[in-house]
Amino acid sequence: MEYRFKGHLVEELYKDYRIKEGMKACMNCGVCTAVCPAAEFYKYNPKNIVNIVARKNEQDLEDLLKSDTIWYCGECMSCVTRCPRANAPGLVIMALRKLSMRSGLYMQSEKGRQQYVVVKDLCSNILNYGYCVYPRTFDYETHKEFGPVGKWINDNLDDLHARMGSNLDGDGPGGLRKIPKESLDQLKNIFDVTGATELMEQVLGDAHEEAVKENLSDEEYFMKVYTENDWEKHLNH
Amino acid sequence: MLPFVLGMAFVLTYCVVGLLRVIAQLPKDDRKQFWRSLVTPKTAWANIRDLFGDCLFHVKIWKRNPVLGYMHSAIAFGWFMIIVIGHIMLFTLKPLQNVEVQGFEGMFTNFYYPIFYKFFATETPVFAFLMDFFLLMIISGILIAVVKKIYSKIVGVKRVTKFGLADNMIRFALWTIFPLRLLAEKTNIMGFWWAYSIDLCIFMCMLPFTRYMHIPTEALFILLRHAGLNAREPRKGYALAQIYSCPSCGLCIDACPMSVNDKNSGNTSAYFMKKLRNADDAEAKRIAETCLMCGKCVMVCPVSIESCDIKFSQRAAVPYNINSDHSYLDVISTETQRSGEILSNNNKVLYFAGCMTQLTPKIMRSMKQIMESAGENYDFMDKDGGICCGRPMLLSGKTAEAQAMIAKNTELIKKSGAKKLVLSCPICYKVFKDEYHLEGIEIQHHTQYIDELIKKGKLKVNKGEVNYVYHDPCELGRAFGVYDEPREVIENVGNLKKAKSEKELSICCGGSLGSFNLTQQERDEITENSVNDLMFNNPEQIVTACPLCLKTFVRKSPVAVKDIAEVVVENI
Amino acid sequence: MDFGFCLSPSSHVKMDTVDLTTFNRLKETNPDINTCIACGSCTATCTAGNFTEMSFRRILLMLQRGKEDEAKKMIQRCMLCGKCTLVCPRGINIRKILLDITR
Amino acid sequence: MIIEGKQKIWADYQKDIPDDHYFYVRSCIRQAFWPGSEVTFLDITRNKLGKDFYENPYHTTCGGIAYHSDTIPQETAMTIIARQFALMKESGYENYVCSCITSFGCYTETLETWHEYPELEAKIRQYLWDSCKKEFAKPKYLAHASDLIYKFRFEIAKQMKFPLVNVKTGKPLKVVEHIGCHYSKMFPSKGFGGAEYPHVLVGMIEAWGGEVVDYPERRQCCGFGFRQYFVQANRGYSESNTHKKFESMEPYEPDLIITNCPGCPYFLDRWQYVIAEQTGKTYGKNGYGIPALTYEEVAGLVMGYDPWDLGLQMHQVAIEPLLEKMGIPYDPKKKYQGLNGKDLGQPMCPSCIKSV
Amino acid sequence: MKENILIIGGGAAGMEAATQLQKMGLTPIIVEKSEALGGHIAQWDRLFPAFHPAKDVVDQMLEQVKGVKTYLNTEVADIQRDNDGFHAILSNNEKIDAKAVVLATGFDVFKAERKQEYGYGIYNNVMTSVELEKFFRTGKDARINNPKKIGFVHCVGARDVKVCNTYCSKVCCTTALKQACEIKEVFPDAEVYTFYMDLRMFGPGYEDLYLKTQKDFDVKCVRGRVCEVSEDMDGRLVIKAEDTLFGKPLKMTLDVLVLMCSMEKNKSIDAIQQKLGVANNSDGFMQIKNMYLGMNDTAQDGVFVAGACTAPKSLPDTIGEARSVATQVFNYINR
Repeated sequence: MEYRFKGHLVEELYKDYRIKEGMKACMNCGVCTAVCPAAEFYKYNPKNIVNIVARKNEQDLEDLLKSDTIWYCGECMSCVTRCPRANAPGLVIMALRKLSMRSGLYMQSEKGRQQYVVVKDLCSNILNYGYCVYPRTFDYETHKEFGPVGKWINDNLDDLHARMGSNLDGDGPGGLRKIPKESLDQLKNIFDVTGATELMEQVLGDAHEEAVKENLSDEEYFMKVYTENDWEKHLNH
Repeated sequence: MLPFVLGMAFVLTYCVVGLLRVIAQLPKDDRKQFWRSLVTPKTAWANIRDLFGDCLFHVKIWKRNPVLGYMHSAIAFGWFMIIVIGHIMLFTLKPLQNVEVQGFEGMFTNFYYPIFYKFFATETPVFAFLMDFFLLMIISGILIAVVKKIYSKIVGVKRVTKFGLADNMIRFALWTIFPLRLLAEKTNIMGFWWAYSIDLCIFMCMLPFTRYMHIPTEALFILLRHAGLNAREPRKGYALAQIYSCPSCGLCIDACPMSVNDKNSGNTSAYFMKKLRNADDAEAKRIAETCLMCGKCVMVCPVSIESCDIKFSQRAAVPYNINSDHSYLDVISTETQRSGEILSNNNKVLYFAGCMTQLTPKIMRSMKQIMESAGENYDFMDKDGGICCGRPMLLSGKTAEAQAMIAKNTELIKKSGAKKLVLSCPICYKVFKDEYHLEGIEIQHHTQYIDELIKKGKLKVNKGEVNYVYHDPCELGRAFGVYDEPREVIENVGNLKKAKSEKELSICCGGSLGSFNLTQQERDEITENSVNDLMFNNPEQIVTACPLCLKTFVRKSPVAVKDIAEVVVENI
Repeated sequence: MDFGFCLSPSSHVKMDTVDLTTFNRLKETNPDINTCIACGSCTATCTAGNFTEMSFRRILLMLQRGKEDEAKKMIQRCMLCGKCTLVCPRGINIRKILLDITR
Repeated sequence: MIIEGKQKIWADYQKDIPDDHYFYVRSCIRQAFWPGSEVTFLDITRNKLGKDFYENPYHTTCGGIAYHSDTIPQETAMTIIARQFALMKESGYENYVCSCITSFGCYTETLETWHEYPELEAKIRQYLWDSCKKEFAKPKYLAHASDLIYKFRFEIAKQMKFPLVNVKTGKPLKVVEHIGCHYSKMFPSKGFGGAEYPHVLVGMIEAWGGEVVDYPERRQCCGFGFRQYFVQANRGYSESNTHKKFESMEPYEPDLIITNCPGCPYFLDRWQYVIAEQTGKTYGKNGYGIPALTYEEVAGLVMGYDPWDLGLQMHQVAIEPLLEKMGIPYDPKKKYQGLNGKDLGQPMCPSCIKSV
Repeated sequence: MKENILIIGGGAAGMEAATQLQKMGLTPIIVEKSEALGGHIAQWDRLFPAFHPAKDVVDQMLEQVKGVKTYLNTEVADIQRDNDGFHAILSNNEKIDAKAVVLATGFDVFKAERKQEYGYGIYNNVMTSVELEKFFRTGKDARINNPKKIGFVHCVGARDVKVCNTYCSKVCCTTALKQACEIKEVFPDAEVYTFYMDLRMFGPGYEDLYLKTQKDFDVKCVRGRVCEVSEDMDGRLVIKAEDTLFGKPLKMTLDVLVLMCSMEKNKSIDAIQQKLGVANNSDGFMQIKNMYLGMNDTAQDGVFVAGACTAPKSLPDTIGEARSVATQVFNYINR
């Protein structure tokens, strides 16, 4: 897939405040990698990412944005604490991910394509309910780790939240209350004004296009991306 | 007479068994080739020539060192003549003197009669003179040997082989045979005759277990060698014949560049052969892997033992736990053709710089300039790094692995459509010449190529004032006898001074890929020695024709070291 | 129950349990092996490295970090051309070590 | 372990926050998974301690989870935050407290970034005006809800009924503290005790009679990893991180894990179940797990709240062994009941880890 | 002509400057706040690169400085300047008039507890390089109990924005390797690791020391900064770092961890320094006039500096500077 972004990737990346904040000079000491949970369980090394970004080479950056690599980070920000040069590899990753999505390059990696799942779930939750996480959208079948208790909670959602004192879908204050329409409208406006809507629509559009190409329905494509896992390839032996 | 007969019987049996064993161990094809060579007139003549020339007259030692040559041929030829004359006397005088014995006993007496001739009969004066003459000749040889043993430098030998007890004993036995015979003949005292006979017995019984086994084996070895065989296993067949043919004379010790450090003179071929003979596998392996493979020991060997080949087979005999995997080479050509800009058909000359030349880019640059000045239609095969020629792999005894590279390079070269392949590295040159099958493509080392360009008038050079000395790279000089072309090239561009040791006697630079074990310090010692040898006539620059020699000499040379191509470029 | 995922192995080099048998064996015959300063000259000049990941510096590290299998796999790429030995600033006899690893 | 060394650091990292009059914002995850915790927090602060914690019904998510899942741009997240600040201003508050650690990290990051790049603040101000016609004021004080429980820990201790002590042995319970990564890892000075030896939970444990367990992987992330959990294919990462922590804490035989991030107790709880299902291993005694509770739940327990009012039945790891150790009375029948004793049935029993 | 020169600090720089000034016919006066001359170097056991006993050097310097008027346990409490020169009041209320002042106040060792993730002062078996040196001198340290695995962490408090020290402390690399060899001499069976980022072997014989460390002492140098230390059940230390040359995170358990603490400017002189009008540079050390030709000069005439008060320095550097400051002072007095 050719990518939609026509500008200069390096230049664009360096406009991001998270690069300004998180990208000073690296001395390759490796503390970020040593503490990084993703470096332990994925083929991932934050130090290398910082080095590629610091190199400001268009081709290297493009390769990076196309790769699975930038999607391994869990954004725990442990790296930020210890860097002796006050870099923030975690923030650098966030800027890279944004550019990868904007440019469309994220569609070229397995882990990048997963953004469809995350965008679809989280953005619709925010816009529909005003929350990132909303319990009525929980599906036990795709979240077996909820465990028997989680399934029981799902099955008795209204009763349990009433029991616990939540104001589930109610008016006024309280946990899980219904967010008033004007607030939801404001969130939608914020999305429109700040570029979130555009980004979301791009991701949903890319996914739809890909689904059509693969002869899948959007739902089938969603499940494919949600479960597809070339496990060995991502490990860091 | 009994001791002699026993000894003789033993040694003959041993030799026959040994002969059969060697022949049995030969691979089937080799054996066939051997039989055929015996009846082929050309090889048969060579056999006869060398049997006399080498075994009796030791022509090669004569060439190397006349004193030693005399010593060896005096003993060998003298003894041979005594035996021959003894037999002539037997057949000419026996009937006259009525000492005929019939039947089985007769055969037996014919056998020992000549050896103890004087004990049984008297000679005619002519024969007596001849016998005494050769006996004295032998004794003169032995005298030299004794002197050499006591003080080797008198006869021009710095280092001699150090022997064990058995070798020393048999040597003493050999030395005493002829004085005893002389004494016995002149005094005719029974005791001396017995001593003579027992001495002969001792000599012959010990023979198979000592270096003197080379006396009978060498004859077989000459035959095998002329059959054109190669050693394929370090301890069997042809190699076995060579092992037993090594007289441990020690000529290779002084020749070996490693001997510059006394500690390393134990790593020379004489000892290698000895370790093989004594089945000391660990040491044989170590020495084989320490050797620089410069081939000088082969060059000086009076018996022409191909010790480098045996070392090769020794290296190949070491088992590897990891097999090489060069499958990535396949991808290279088909996908990227990284190893060169593959040529269109009208290009005639393909230049392969090789790995080592990649480390000396000025050679590459010079070659480019030379080819351009000569208006050659050329191209580089490995401008951005190529595939190794395979020689180092071969040197490590990994023949099959080397073939992977050879095949890939062959494919690339053939695809190029070039008519000529020029190499600036003798290491590559050696393997391209020996192992590659590039029919229709002329393979030249750049010394030959430049020489040809100058001779054809394509390349115009000026004669400068600089005094050069030329170092012969082992894999160009000794391996292929390319001695004259580089010298002619240099004489075209400057003055050529002589080194102390030249051509086939040139001393390895010390950098050879042949050795695995030598430390940098040990290599440096060799290099220093080699540089000193080159500096004999105070040249202003050292010229070589091998990137590895160049890199090696630069470390230790007091004057500039250059590749022949650079020197030529400086004088275009 | 199939959850659709499972535990991933840790990539940490666990120095407490790393097996150094091969490295120590090599060290006995090649004491120079300790003196590598990881300058990368061997890797930069490597003929096989031009086409593959081959890097002697990394092979040494692999052996010290318990990745002997990886090291042996990488060695398969080597063409034994010896350039690495020539360029090593510490004079390590690399070709010898490479051969020693293979047997 | 030299405790004086830690005490010195704790003394150095004390942040100045008021103890009253807060604009309270909820956590998406906490209200969804641990609804009893926020209820308990407000009950303790408002009713037991008599403080003013105001909740504005118009506040929404801060967008932090979406931001850290890289689904919305930084500007979007900042504008949502600016809107929350505007609501605070409109409600007449200056002190801002959030229930979520991801939110706390986002608020801190936003304020620090604005401080560094005022032009970005101006841009966000414009975005907020364009989208919501609102104007915001930055809070005077920013706190996480656990900061306040930390601050009130001694007052809570005064009302304590069940200290963190094993009633059978009389020995303090061994408690593992787990700090949410975004609490102080990005800005160490913003957390009580800093980034390396945070005191926020340790202070509670000590004040309530427990013994703190410091184990090698203490500082490690629970493994949430945002997109690493939301996509099923990535969950092995999340599970592996929790697994690493439990392997490291196991030899210390902790009785309880206390957390200040809403997500961590969920993962530390549920991954124990998954690990048990997949490997057969459990980390508590007798086939039980180690309960991973929120600080509100622990505060509620020590103050004598009914475990089922706190919502401890919503944990997969059985809580009963802990209640028994602490001597807290409970009615097993009520565990799975709704309002007014409504029978809600019972969860299935997992095949490995004990649930009752 | 006898002129008083006030030298603040009786370490290597102060002692050597005094010795030279006295030879030049001037009257140096040393004011030393501690109870003995010698400074940090007197606490050291052996010196890199050749393992020379520090005591030898200190004793020689003490011998040479014998005739110099010295105040021990004394600080400069106040100092004024007028046209006659400097007038100092010492903490013992004595007054000293001097024509010139030499600041030779040296350095403080970085407080290792500031680098919290290394757990100095929290985990029992974490110690500093200074404490290890003391162990070499006295043979006593409760933390060192026949250790099997020992680690050294370079750049503790140096090259680190997080502790506000961005400079390299110069001598720690060489010291670490020296100490690694020494600990290996004491415990030959122990495994010794150093965690470095760059090994800055800048002086004569230092690279040889590095080679020796690798070859003869089998010290394992790992390139990577230790990122965190924690304690396990047995009180051993679990450290994490990235083996950056290998590109993988690395974890190991150690019995003792030694922190190579950097040099920071000795801040006890700050008040006097301010009175003299000598500023600090961005690293917090005293500002010199010129890095190449004015390394002993400050912005103030008559106020000179020598040794580690202007930057981290090795002993030979310091002695060289002490000698050069003497020349500068001499020229100043005879201007």
